[in-house]
Amino acid sequence: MSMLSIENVTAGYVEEIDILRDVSLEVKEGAITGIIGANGAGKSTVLKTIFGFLHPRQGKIKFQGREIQNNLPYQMKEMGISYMLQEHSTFHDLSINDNLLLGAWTFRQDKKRVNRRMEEIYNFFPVLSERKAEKAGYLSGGLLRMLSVGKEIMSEPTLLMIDEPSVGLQPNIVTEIYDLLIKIAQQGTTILIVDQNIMKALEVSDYMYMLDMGEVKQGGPKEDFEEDIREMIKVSLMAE
Amino acid sequence: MDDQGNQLLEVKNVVKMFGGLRANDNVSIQIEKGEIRGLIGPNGSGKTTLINLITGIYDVTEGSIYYYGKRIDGVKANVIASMGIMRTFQVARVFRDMTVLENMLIPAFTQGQSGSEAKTRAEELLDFALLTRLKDKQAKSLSGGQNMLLQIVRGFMHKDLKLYVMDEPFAGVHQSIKGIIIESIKMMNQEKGVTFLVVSHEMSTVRTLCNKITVLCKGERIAEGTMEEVANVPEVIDAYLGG
Amino acid sequence: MSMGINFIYGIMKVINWSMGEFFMIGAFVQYILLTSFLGATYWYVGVVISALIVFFLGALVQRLLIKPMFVGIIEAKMEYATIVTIAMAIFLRNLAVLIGGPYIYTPPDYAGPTQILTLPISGNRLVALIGALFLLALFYYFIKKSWTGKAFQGVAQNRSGVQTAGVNVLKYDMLAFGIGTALAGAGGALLAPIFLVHPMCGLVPTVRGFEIIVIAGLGSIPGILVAGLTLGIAESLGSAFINPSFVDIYGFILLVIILSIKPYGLFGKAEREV
Amino acid sequence: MKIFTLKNIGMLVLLIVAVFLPFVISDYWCYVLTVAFFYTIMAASWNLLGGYTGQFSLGHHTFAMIGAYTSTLLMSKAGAPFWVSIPAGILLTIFISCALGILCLRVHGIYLALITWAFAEVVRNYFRLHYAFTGGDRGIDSPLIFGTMKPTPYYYLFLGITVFAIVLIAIIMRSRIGYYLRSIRDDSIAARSMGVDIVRYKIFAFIAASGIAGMAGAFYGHSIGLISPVMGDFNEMAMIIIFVVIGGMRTQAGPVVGAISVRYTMEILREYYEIRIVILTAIVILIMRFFNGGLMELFRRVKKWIRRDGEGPASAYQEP
Repeated sequence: MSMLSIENVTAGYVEEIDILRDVSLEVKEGAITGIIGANGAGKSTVLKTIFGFLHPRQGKIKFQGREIQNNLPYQMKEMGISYMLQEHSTFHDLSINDNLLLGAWTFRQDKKRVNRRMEEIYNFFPVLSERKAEKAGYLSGGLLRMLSVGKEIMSEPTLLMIDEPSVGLQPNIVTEIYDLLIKIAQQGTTILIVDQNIMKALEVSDYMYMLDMGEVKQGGPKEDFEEDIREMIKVSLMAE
Repeated sequence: MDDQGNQLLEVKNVVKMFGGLRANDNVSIQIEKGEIRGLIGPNGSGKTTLINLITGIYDVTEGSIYYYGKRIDGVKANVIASMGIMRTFQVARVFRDMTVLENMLIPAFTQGQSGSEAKTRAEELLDFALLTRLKDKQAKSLSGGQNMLLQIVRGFMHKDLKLYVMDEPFAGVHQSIKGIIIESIKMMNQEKGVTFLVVSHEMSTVRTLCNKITVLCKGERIAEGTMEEVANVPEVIDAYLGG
Repeated sequence: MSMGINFIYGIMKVINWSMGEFFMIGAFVQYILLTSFLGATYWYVGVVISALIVFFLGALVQRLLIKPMFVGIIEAKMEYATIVTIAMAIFLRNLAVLIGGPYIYTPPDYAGPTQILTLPISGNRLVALIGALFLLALFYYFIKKSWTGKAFQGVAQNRSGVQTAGVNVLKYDMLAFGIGTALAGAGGALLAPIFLVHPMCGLVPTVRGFEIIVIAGLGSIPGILVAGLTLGIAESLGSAFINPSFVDIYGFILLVIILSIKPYGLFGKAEREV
Repeated sequence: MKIFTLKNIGMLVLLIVAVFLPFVISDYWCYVLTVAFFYTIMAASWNLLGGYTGQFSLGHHTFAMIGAYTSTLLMSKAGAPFWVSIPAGILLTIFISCALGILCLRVHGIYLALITWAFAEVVRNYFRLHYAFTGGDRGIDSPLIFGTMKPTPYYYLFLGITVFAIVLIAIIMRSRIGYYLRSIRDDSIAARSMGVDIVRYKIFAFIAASGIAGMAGAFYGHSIGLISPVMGDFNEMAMIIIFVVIGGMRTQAGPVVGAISVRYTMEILREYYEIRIVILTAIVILIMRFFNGGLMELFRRVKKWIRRDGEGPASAYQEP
């Protein structure tokens, strides 16, 4: 079952410069899909385009069968898509508690649900519950990343998109974060992950896409990638 | 710093901190006169920061930078420029409300060239870059690739250009423009002996263009050599794998 | 007043130069309400209604003139916003003269002169002080506790982060502008008996307001209280020891001193450039 | 470089017309034009600062006021002659603007506007309140430079200094400094990397523009005979911006066309004081919102349109 499909999307920020060229990819329900590629390949742009920060010039984006390429970010969120930005998506001057609360924005009227979710998130991230009242600005990089994850899964999304979960983190925290992602996936959330950490992405994903210069170079089940990934990197370094 | 020999630029144990983040961690690079040096590395490895340190946009936190054996860290950006170091930016920074020709004249004027001399040179360069047709258009009406090209040839207007630092000169530009950029780099290198430091993601281009490549990862230098050499260093592959 | 300017700046990174005119509108609406409909006893109802009316006006202005900045039609945004709001200020000021004439209207007193302990004090001033404190408290409470307030803080701190939470930022931009101007309007209504009501009555509070936010640093809400107090103290000290006629100058000198030490104000932060 | 271009001839014709104009128009209109010239200088010098350099000063009118008061006070209190008091007024303006410029340089973008604005209001209030020295709200009589109320000599005086100011600004903008100023406005970081000393040229622009304003102010005072704190009213600043925006920001002819045409319209409509300002500001808002080039852009478009229709070039107006 395909939950999200991108069909021949071309997009870019500035006129005449296409960052994505005729990109097509698919996200299967219940699976983890990874997008890898060198920097500048357009990975983050794919996510931005899906979430409506950027509208495609051509092509369609379908989510659960509905065309969404013209929606605005807040409408995406209401449809059940969450997006964890590569840069911080947290609020430095708000407490951890308030940061998470804002994650529940879409169903703020439903007090019971908000409380239930808050509790669940705190159970999920015991570290955060210990420091509830602290301002997010004082957290370390790793905790901040966890807070971002917490804020985005607060809304119980059907699809969670994550941009570079491990960038700039210490190795032991990186492992922790990926374990978390697997846990989230096991609870039934579909995940689309953009990652520079190719090995990690390979470890957790079920399907992979490799992007190069705004085009999909290769895509399919992760087994296709596993064997010759080192060779692929070398080739891409040396390629003409 | 005894025998300088052929050394043009030496970055010595440079550290740059942003708050708690170490953007550059003890980086050392030596560049010789006449080189075309490539600087590669995954996202966030500190390449742009290093450029900003060399060109005086940022101040170093620790370490030092020498140019012709003279210490230049802490020197103001405009003074560094007048010493013969030009640079380009990742996203082309052109003077949007000025015409293409006027854009070209700025570095020539700051270096005290006469108007007519500068104009002749500018026209020559624009001709080379196939931008003559657009010379009286405002820069904001150009496409992204044309602006990148303009930004690059603008730096060549410096009459005493010694070192040209380029940040992602090929990002998002069309194949044909890329060709012109490469050609201009080669020409300036051979004819005027300009030294280049080129940051780029595009391995293939870097490989054909540069004699020597430095790889940065997480703010540290992890390898240096020809593309063939660095591609065979396991750490480099690991860096790109993210390990 | 500063609260309003800073709030709008915090959310949208825009300075609204026509704040003083919204203040003036608030004062005018209050005057009309009190003299023709409500009567002096219900002045507090008047304040609320004035604030509401100014809120809608402000939101409308934002919708028509400021919003296009964010949808990307306009280049040189700061320049645009500055010119448009300045033109707006002059426009409103002269519109007021056109409608009301250059006269000074004196609204009825809100309260008679009273005494605190042995200190005689004008009732109007007392009312204004309490009213302002009340407004501040209300605003603070609203920002800190309500969902909408949290969303505003979110927008101010991380625009894209708040969008991934599902907040419609364009709508909140408009609300913010409305609320910011409404604060000015309420201020105008409250202070009407003190500054009196005339087309230029927004001027003095605006100078104060801008000085306070420059001293505090743009975008800093706690800074405003500190800066407001500092400014007040500097002015009264200056008046007491030097010469009371040049109150404004002491404030400006303070501003100059503070800016030469801390270019972004007491609580402002420098932005990273490249 | 051709000297006899259509543009230069057009300017010469305009100048000749301006020289002979007092013979055909009434004294009243002579006076009106003198005032218009004052605003032309103000608008043109502000355009140098706000338009070309991107330093959005809101205290420009204040420098004119400082120039005017300094010169007048020197004459009336210290008995200085014109040739001392007027240069002294200009010098003081330059001195103050230098200090303010250095302070403002430390801050960024919108702070500059805020500080200059606060500065303007404070100075205005000082002149209003220091009654014994400045005459307070009522203002102060300024000795007339030609000792006569007849407007014609003042007309020529202002025509002269207007031409002087405009030529000076044109020279600055055409010189290297002009290039640097524009490059700083467009992208100060890139300008720095190209070797432009941005600190020096920003302060230069601030001082030059303010000095020109101070000069205009000093002469203005001695031409109309009475100066008052109204000169420092924010309305004045807004009018300057209105002239520039309506005329066309960042064009050399824009402020001139804007100031003269708007002043002219305002005189025609002088019975409807508030309405005309309401309308003017509404126009400014519309221009900013929909049509970012002002009158000069309109001329350019009309010209283009006429050319396309094959009726020859429009001769009435020239591009800057």
